[in-house]
Amino acid sequence: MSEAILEVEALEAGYGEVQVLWGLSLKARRGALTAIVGANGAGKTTTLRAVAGTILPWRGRVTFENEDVTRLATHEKAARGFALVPEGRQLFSSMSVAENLELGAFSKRASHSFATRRDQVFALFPRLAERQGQRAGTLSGGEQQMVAIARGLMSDPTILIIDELSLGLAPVVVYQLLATLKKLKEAGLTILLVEQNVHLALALSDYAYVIAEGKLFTEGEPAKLSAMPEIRRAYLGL
Amino acid sequence: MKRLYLLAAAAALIATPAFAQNTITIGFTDSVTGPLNVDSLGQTRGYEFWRDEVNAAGGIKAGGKSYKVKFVSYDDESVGGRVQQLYTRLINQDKANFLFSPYSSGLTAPAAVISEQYGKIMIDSGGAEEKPFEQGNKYLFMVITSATHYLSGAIEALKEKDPHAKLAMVYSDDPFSKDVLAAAAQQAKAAGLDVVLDESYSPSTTDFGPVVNKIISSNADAFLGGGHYSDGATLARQMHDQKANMKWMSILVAPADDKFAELGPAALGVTVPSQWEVQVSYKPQFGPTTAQFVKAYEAKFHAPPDYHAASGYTDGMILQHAIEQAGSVDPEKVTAALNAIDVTTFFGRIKFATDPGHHGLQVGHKMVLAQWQMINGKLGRQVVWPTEAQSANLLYPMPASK
Amino acid sequence: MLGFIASIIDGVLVGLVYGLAAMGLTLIWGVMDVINLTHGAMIVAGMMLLYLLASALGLSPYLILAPSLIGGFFAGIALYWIAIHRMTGRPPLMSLLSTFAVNLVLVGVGTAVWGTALFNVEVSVPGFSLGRYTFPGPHILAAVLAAVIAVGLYFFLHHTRTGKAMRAVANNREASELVGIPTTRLLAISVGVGVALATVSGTLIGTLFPYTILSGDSYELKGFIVTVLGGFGNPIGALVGGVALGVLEGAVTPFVPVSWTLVIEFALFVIVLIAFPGGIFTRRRGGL
Amino acid sequence: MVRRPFFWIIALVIAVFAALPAIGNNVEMRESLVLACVYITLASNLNLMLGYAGYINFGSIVFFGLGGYICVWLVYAHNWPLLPSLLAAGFGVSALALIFGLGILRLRGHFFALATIGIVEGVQAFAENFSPWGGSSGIYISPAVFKPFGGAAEALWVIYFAMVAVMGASLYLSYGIKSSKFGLGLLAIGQNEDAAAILGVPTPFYKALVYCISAFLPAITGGLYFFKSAFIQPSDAFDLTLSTEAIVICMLGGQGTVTGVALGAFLYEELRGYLLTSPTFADFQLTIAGVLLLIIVLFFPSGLMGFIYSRFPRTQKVLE
Repeated sequence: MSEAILEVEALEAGYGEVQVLWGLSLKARRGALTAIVGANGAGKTTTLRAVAGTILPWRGRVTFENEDVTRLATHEKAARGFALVPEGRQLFSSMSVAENLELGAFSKRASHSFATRRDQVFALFPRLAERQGQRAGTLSGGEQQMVAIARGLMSDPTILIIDELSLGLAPVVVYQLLATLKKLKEAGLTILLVEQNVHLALALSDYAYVIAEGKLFTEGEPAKLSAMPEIRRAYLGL
Repeated sequence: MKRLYLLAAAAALIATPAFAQNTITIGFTDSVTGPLNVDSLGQTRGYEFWRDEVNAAGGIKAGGKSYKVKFVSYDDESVGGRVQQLYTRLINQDKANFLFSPYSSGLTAPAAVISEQYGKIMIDSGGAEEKPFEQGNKYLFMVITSATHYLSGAIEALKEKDPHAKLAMVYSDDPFSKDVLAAAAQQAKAAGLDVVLDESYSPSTTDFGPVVNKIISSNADAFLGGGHYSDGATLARQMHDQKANMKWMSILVAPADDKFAELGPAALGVTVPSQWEVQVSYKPQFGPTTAQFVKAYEAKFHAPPDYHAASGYTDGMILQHAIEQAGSVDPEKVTAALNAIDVTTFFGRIKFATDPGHHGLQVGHKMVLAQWQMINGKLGRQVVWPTEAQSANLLYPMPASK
Repeated sequence: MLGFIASIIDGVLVGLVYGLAAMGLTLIWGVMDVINLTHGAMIVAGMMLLYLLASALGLSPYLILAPSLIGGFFAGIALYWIAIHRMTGRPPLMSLLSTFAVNLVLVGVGTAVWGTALFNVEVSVPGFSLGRYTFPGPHILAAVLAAVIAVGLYFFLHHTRTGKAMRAVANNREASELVGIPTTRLLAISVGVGVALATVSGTLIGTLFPYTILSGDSYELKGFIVTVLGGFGNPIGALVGGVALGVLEGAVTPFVPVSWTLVIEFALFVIVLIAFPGGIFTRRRGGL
Repeated sequence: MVRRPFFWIIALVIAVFAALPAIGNNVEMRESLVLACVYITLASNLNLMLGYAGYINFGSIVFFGLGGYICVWLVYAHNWPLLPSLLAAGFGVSALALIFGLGILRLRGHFFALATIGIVEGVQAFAENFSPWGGSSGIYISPAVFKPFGGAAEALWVIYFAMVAVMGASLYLSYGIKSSKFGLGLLAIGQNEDAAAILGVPTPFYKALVYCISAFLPAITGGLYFFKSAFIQPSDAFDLTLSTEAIVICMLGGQGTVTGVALGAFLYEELRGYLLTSPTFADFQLTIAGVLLLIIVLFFPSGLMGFIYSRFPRTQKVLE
C-alpha cells in the first residue's frame, strides 16, 4: 500500500453546541479510491466540511501531504491541491459552464496548464464542451454533477473529494459518472468518495470506512466489509 | 440613567452664576447641523455680536439695575422634531427670561407655540412666514419684513423696466418660500404682469435640469423663485449653464450670502430681496450706524455681515431697547414696550402690528433689492431698489450668459 | 415638442449619472447582500475631494477622478473591515445598522468640519444646443464617462480573473472558497470597488451642480430606485435603470407640477418592487 | 396574565411615568418624558414587526405622521373634539396600513425594507402637495383649542397622561401578543417563514394583521404629539430619521423583547437629549451617536437584554 496523502486523526466537530463527530480517524492513500459510507446523518458531510475547512474542527488533526492543515482556510487548502465536489453541486449557477471551469482553475497551481486541462476535461465530459456557453443553473442534474466534478478536476487536484455523487440522479447517469471516476483513478488520481449508497461505494473503492453516529464503525477492504453480517444487514439490505 | 440627570444637573449648576439677579438669560436654538446651517450661522453671529457688545458696555440698564446677558442655545439639527422640547427646556430648566427665534419659518412656528404656552417673549428674525402671527399670539415679535413683502420691490422694479414681462415663478416647497411667492404672484397680477409658470419643487431637489427646461419652454423672460441657500445657488448655476437667458432673475436668500460669489458668472445680474445691505444708510435713533456696525463686525469675524447677521443683531437691540423703555424685565411690561415701539435703527424702521389678527408682525421695516454686479472687477452686491436708497443703477436686462 | 425632446435628452444625460451613482450601491448589494448606507456619504467624499484638489491645486476636475478612484477603493477596504466583515452570516439588519452607524460618524465629522456650506467647482466644457435648450458640456461629458465606467466595470466583472472571482463569490460563497478563491479578500475588494464607484460618481456629479455635505442622500435614495429597476450588481442594468428613472423625470416634468415628480417616482418604485421583486431588467437574484 | 409579575412591572412603569413629573410640577422632566413615551410607543409597535415577525419596517413614522395629520386636520378643519379625532386617526391609519400591507407584505428582507422607505418618501411628497393639509406649510391650530382643558398648561398635562396611557397600552400589547398563539406564530415567521407556513401558521393573514395592529397606537401617539405641538408639517411628520431611530432602539434594547425595547427607547432618548444639549458634545453629537451605535452592533449584537440575560440569568423568568 502506498503512503497516505490525507490523514485525519481524532477529529471532533459540530455545529453550535451540538457535537457531530466524536474522534474520527481515517486515511486516503495516494492513487487509491477511498470511500466513506454511512447512513443519513452519520456525520459524513460534516467530516468533509471539517476536513475542507468550511467548518472549523474542534479538536483533532488533519494532515495533507505531511503538512498540518487543520486550521488552514478552505481556499488555502484548495490552493494546495485539495478539490472538494460538494453535496448538492454548489455550482456558480448564474455563470456559464466555461466560467465555472475557469473558476475551478482559480488557484495559481492550476492556472498555468489551464488549456490542456480544459481539453482533458472536455474529453472526459464531451457534453460539457457542447454546453460551454450555457448558464450552469439551467443544466440537468446529471450535467450539473459533471460540471461540479469537472470544476474540481480543473484545479489540478492532488486529491478529489466527492460528497454524495449519486444523490438525486437517475441510475443511468450515476453509472456513467462512476465509469468516469474509474477512468480517473486508473489515470492515477487520488479520490475520496462519500456515498450514502453503500453498494456503489463498495463496488468502486479500494478501501472503505463505515461511519455511524459520528464515530468510526468499521473499516477495511470492500470485499471484507461486504462479508460482514452487520454491514450486510444494516447497509446492504441483505 | 440617574447619573446622566446628575451630570446634566451639575452642568446646569456650574453654568449658572450665583449673582443671577443681575443676569438675564436668552435662549434659542440654531442649526449647528443640517441643511440650514449656513444661514443659521449668520443669525447666530448677529446674536452673539450684540451680546458681546452689550456686556462690554456693562449690560442692559433698566430700573436702576444693570443686567448682563447670558445665552443658552442648542442645536436643532435643522428639523422641527426637537424644537419644542428644546424651547421647553430653555424656559424651564435653563430659566430663559427671553427667547430668540431659530432660523427659518419651519422651525420658528413650532418654537412660537411653546413661547406662547409659557408666556415668554420671543423676538423673531429667522421666520418670515405670516401664519404664526395669525394665531392670536401675544408674545411673538418679528423684526424683519414678512414673507408677503419679500418680492414686492422686485415686482415694482420689474414693472417699471418692462410692463409686459412674462414671469416664471419656481420655488422651494417650504412654508417660507411658498408664502413669499404666493404673495408675489398676487402682486404681479395686480401690476399687470403675466405669470406664465407657477410651481414648487421639493426642498431636496439637487438637479434642476428639467425645471430649467420647463422655464425655457414657458417663454418667460423674468424669473422669481428659489428657497434657501443650497437650492437657490444650484438653480442659479443651472440657469446659467443651460443658458436660460433671462432678462431678470430674483432668487430668495441664497444670493444674499457672500459665498454666492463662488458661482462666478452665474451670479452676475442676479437680484435678491434683502432685509438689509451694507450700503443702506438709515439714520438710527439709537445703536450703531451701518458703517459702525459693519466695521466692528468685520473686525470680529473677518467677513462682512449679511442680512441674517444684521437682523440677528437687531433682535437683541430691539429687546434691549424695550427692556430699557420698560425699566424692567417683567414680561408684561416689556411686551407693552415692544407694542409701543416705533423706531429707526441701522437696520431700518421697526414697528410691530398690534391688532389681534396680526399681532407682532413687522409693519415698519422695508426690504431693499440687491443685485450682483461687477464692482472694481470683483463680484459684489449693490442696492438697486428702491431708487432713493440705491447704491448703483439696476442692470436690466441682466448681463447675458456667456 | 422641441421642449419635450429636450427633456428626454436631459433625462438620458441625468439618468446615466444616476446609474453611475447607483452602481457602487448595487455592486455591494449584489455581491454580499449588504445595503451600504454610507453610500451617500461616500459620494459626498468624492465631491469634497474634488473641491479640495480643484481649489487648492487648481487641477482639472477630470484629473481628480484618479485619486478619487484610488482613495475610494481604500476607504471601501477600510469600511469592509470596520463595519461589514463581522456582519457576514448575521441577519441583514445588522449590516444595515453598522453601515448606518459609520454614516452617522462620517456625516458628523463632515458637518463639524465644513458645516453645510455650499461648494461650487466651475468647469468649462463646451455644451450643445437644441433650439433654445442647452445641454451643458460637463453634463454630456459626465454622461459619457458614466457609460464608459459602466462598460469598463462590465468588462472587469466578465473578463478579468478578479472580476470573475467577484461574481463567483456573489453567486456562491462556499463554492468560491472551495475552488480556492480567498472570499474574504474578494469581499473586501468588492466593497473597495463599490465605494470607489461612489466617490468617482461624487467627483463627477460635483462638476455638474454645487453641493453640500448632505447632497449624497438624494443620490442614495435614487440608488435604491435604480437598483430595483435595474437589478443587482449589474453595471449595465444600473445604467439602464438610471436612464429609465432619468427619462421618467424628464418625460413627466413638462406635464405635471415638478413637486409631484417625487410622489410619482416613489409610487412607481413601490409598484415595481411589488410587481418585480428582483428588478425588471434582470432575470433573478444572483445575476451578477 | 394578571398573575404574572411582568404585568405588574408594566403597571409600575406607567405609574412612575405618570407620577414622576407630576410631583413638584416638573415640566422640563415631563417634556423629556413625552419624547421617551413617543419613542417607547414607536419602538414597541415596530418591535411587533421587527422583533417578532422579522420584518424591517422603515415606515413606522408614516403611522405616526398620518395619525398626527388626521387628528390635527379633524380638530382644525372640522372642529372635532380631541378624543374622536384620535380614534379616527387610529382606525383610519390602521385601515391604511392594511391596504399598504396587502401590497408590500409579499416582499421579504431588504425588499420589504426598501418598499417601506418608498412609502415614507411617497407619503411625505404627497403631504407636501396635498392642499387640504396645508401642503408643505402644514397646519397650525390656534391655542384656543386648549381652552376646553382649562388652558394650555392644563392641556399639556392631560395630553401627557394620555401619552403615558398609550405607551402603557403599547407595552401591554407587546406583552399580550408575545404570550399568545398569535405571537408564537409571528415568532415562527421571524425564524423561518416558509417553515412556519408549512406548520400551519396562516402567514399572510398574520403578517397583515400585525402590520395593521402596529399602526394603531403609533397613530394615536402621533395625534397626541402634534395636537400638543399645535402645529404639523410634512418634514416633521414623516422624518425618516425617527423611523431609523426606532429600529436602532429595538437593536439597542434587544429585538423581540418587551423590556429591552422599552428600556432602549428610554435610554436612547435620554442619551440623545444629553448629547444634544451638552456643551461639550454638542458639536460632535452625531459622531458620538454613530460610534456608540457601531460599538453596540459590533460587540453587543443581542442588545441590552442579551447582556442582562447573560449576566443575570434569573431575570429571564421575570422579564419578557
